[in-house]
Amino acid sequence: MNKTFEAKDVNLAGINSSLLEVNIGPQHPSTHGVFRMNAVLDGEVIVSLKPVMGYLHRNHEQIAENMSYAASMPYTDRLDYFNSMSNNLGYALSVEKLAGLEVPERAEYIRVIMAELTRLINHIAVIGFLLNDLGAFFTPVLYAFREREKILDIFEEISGSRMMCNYLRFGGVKRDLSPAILERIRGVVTAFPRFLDEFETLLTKNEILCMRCQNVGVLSPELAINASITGPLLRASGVNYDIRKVDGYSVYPRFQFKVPLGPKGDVYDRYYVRILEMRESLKILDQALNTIPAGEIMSKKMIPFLKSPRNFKPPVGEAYARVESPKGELGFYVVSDGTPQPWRYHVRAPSFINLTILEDMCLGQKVADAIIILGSVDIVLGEVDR
Amino acid sequence: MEALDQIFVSLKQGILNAAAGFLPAWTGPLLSVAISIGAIALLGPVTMMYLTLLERKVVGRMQNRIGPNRVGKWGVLQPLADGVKMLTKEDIVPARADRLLHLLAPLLIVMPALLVFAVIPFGKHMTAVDLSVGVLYFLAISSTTTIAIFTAAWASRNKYSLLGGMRAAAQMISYEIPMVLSAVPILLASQSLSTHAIVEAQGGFHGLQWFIFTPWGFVAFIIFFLCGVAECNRSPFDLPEAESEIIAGFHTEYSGMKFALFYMAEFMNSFTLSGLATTLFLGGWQGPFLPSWVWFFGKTYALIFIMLWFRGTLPRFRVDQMMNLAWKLLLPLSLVNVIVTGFWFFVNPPLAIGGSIAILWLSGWILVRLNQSYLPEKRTYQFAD
Amino acid sequence: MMYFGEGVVKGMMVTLKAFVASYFKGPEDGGLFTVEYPEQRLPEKENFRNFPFLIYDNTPDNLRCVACDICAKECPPKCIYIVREFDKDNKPLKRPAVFNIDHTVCMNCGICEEACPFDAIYMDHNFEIASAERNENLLFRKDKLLKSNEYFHKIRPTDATAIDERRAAAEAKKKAAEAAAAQKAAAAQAAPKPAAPGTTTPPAAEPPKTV
Amino acid sequence: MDTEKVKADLEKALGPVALKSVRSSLLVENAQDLPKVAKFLKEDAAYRLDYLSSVTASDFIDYLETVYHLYSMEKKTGPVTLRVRVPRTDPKIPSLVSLYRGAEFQERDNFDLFGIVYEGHPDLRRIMMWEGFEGFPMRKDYLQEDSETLESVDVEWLEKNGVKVPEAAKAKAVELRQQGKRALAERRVEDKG
Repeated sequence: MNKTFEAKDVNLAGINSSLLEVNIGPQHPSTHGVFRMNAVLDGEVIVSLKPVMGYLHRNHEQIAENMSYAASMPYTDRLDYFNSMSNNLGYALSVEKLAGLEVPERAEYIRVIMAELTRLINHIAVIGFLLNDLGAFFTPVLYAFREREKILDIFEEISGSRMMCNYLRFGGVKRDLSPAILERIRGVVTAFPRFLDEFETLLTKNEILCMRCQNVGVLSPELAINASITGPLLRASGVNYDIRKVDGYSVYPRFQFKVPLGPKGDVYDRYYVRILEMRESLKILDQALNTIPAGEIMSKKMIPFLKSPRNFKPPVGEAYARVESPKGELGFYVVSDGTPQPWRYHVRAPSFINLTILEDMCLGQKVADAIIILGSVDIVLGEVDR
Repeated sequence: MEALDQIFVSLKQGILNAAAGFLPAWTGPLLSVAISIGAIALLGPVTMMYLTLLERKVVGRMQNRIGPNRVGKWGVLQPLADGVKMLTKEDIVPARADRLLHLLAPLLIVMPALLVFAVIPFGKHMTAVDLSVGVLYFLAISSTTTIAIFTAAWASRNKYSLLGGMRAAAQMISYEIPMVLSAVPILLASQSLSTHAIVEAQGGFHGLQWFIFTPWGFVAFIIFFLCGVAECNRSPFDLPEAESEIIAGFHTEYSGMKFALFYMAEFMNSFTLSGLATTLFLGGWQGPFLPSWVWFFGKTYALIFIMLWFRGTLPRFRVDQMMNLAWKLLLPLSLVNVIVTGFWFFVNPPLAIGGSIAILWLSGWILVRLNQSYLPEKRTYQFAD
Repeated sequence: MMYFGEGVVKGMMVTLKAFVASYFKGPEDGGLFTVEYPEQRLPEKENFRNFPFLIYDNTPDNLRCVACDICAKECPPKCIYIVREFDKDNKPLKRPAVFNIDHTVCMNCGICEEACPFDAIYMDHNFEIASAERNENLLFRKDKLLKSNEYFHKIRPTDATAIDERRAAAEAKKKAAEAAAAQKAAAAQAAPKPAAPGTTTPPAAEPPKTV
Repeated sequence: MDTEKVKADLEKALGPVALKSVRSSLLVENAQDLPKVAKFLKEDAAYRLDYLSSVTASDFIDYLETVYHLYSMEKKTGPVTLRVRVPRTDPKIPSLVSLYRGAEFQERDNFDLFGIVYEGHPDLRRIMMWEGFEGFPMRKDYLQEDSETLESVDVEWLEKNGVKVPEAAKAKAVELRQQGKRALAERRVEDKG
């Protein structure tokens, strides 16, 4: 066990040293956005840590209630602005479930390809930022962003914008993939493993990274399940729960891929599970690119509504659809009252709920550890504050 | 070759002779001292400015980007632009800060950084002050930076700088001891504290008999260089100014020219420490053909490149790991190294080489085993369906 | 993992390789790939969408927009403001007198392009519209928004040609229908008697939808 | 998981529990026995619903509602949706934090935006809004503060900082203070499309 300095060993009764209360954030280089942690420090060791959020709260849910269904699709890009395509996928699935729409085969394959490409972007960016918090001066981030550029170029080619894609529509996708684009995606997918190997030689066996990350911020499986933790954080603690396997939404059951599980659930496992997940995503992308069928990309019922989204009135009722976004379970709960505007629209944000046990993981650790534990939880404030 | 080698010395001599013509005799030594001081006062800040540019270029190239190239041809004027920016930036002093100490700290940190240039042998006969206790002077002066850093941390009355100051005090003191102890074998080998004599002692095989090629010299070089990196708070040990954890550590509340002074001190320290490491281990200005100062600056900049390379690659230690590395690994290893040097000189060669390598290897292996709990663990990851 | 520092050294070899590659290798295999923006530019992608613009055919006042206000209703952040034009004896015309798009509110999502039934509004490629003053310079009025069809062909060739073909086909169909209607009216007017009550006149051609 | 079978099991196990199935979910009529139902579903061998995916509140004009989506990570079985309805005037629902740690932030979020008080929640504070914020933004009858008209507090503050406030605005502020009203924007009638 990596012996960390426990405050209990030394008897501090004699010295009347008071605890140092520090506000880490909301303006701080490594809180990944406007997020504040009220930390009470005993020397370097954290005694208590209260997260404070809400600085980026736009009340996305109330905006969605005053707009038509299709009009809030571009707003879902801005929830977790690192993977706009999987946010779109979650919202599209929930409205399709509500309105009982069928999505043609080719559109389903395109959606899976886009979701997996977004997973690649998110995971390398997260690892890059984690190394930034660890002190590696921007080198891993810039290697990661070099690969991310190639994928963002493809998104720009297809959807028109690099990060705010707004590419999915209810019942299909906005634009078809030309063979040239499919070739370019295949090029990126075949080049990616070579980059991953180079990234691993730079990081995985690096002694300083291992010393800093192993046995830090350990999360037990029971606490993870009880605290509704999902995504790489949960799988790093050894719980086998991946919504692509459990729900089998879209056409995921047709692809063979594995779910990596970590033995200990500390920061190192979260880092390495994300790298293994990227390799699994590459397998899915390979199979999807090989077996993508031809056909149209929009369900017949929805074509008239492309021209006038305001007239799309789903039947009365409610639907809750969830997607395995790179950060965890991203759920959309939509209640319809028959009018073109949803009655209630709620986003189950994985980053928001994964922060519940931030304090439990940070107690007893050092300030430097709290920063990398927050980095390994991988929050994006657009999604936390909605 | 000799003329080129002594070009600076003859230049100074020329100036002195020219000035002697119309100046009274007693001004001679004063003028020579003034010229040396002028050279150092010019060399220090200019090296610092171009080290910042070198760092941004080298680390940039390691990250597949170009680095500054807008100001001047290859960003050559970038340091001037930075300097002007630093001068024109508003100098904010926090309301409840201790104003006097807040002003004093940057001065306290730049003075030792400049004083230390005096004993560095830039080339043959090119040591500003050839002190007989050069190395002792160097180590003594460079250890006063700890006080300056802690003054800066305490004066700016900011929680983050307080944390940074505590870390700086802990780090620099605990890395001072292995650094000094790793210099001891060199002093034993060259029987003198004067940097000039040390470089002379490495003159064999027409300038290639450096101390680093001996087993104890190599181990001492590694320890000395790691401690040197820790002394000037550079990459794997840059905890006092860890920007991702405690914003900018001890110089959080500094801006404008005061911040530039901290920056200058850090880079000048890294230059002088590389200079001293070159003098002690890589034979200073000793080298086969090229002029002596070319050899010195070449080796020093090679060591500086390694420091930049650290900065471009390695993440940072945590406080307790950094302390553990110093007290439980580097210090015992440097003690064993001193003993091995003694063993090396009092035993005839074949046994000396084999024996010292064996002892050093064994002690290194034992120390790493003792710190087993800090070594990376092996992890196996299952793949569930 | 034999030695203590092996992982660190291997990692540093990676950065050294990148450092050396940046001097000798091309952008594809690990070298420098920086595009120095103002001097060099990345090739523009056809589907890139930035702020919307209005299209006119050959003269600015022959614009396609008929002020039907669909895009203003569809726009999620409500950044389009349209006022219809009235002629002298205030009969409404099929032209906008005022057409403002507030570029500080618009998030270039492209929904107005999808919703416009008259192919009047499309997403532009010009992103260099930064200005010192926010209220006046970034509120694009009608004149600033209007751009020619040729410009549309220049920035988005495939889309532009596809749209022109569709419009031309619709035009042709409309002319054919008018010609048929005119010709039928002439025939009906020339020979009214033979129209026996039994034969129901063929259902009038379906009025040409202007979609 | 079809709600009839779940309803039957619950009634068999817990006896007098008023349950009604609403669309595809289970309405717990009386809010107080929500913890009992949740505890049973969590511990019972047949269900093992150990994962509370989301806690969502919504405002249906004449009552406030909270919807719980429960899954089982162990048996990887689908959602069992529980629903609790409380009157608008005094919305009190027993908190599930003692059973599911994951509900902690979500219940605070619902309290902050809807005003539903979750009894037994260890630290029920506003999570999105700042402490001094009044009102519950997500309720259907929430009126935003009208930023154009100045209140007396604003007028004083502006004058203290040397800003000349026009007479009309000052008169409006004084009139508002006499009526004891806040400057609220009327709800812009959104055309229902």
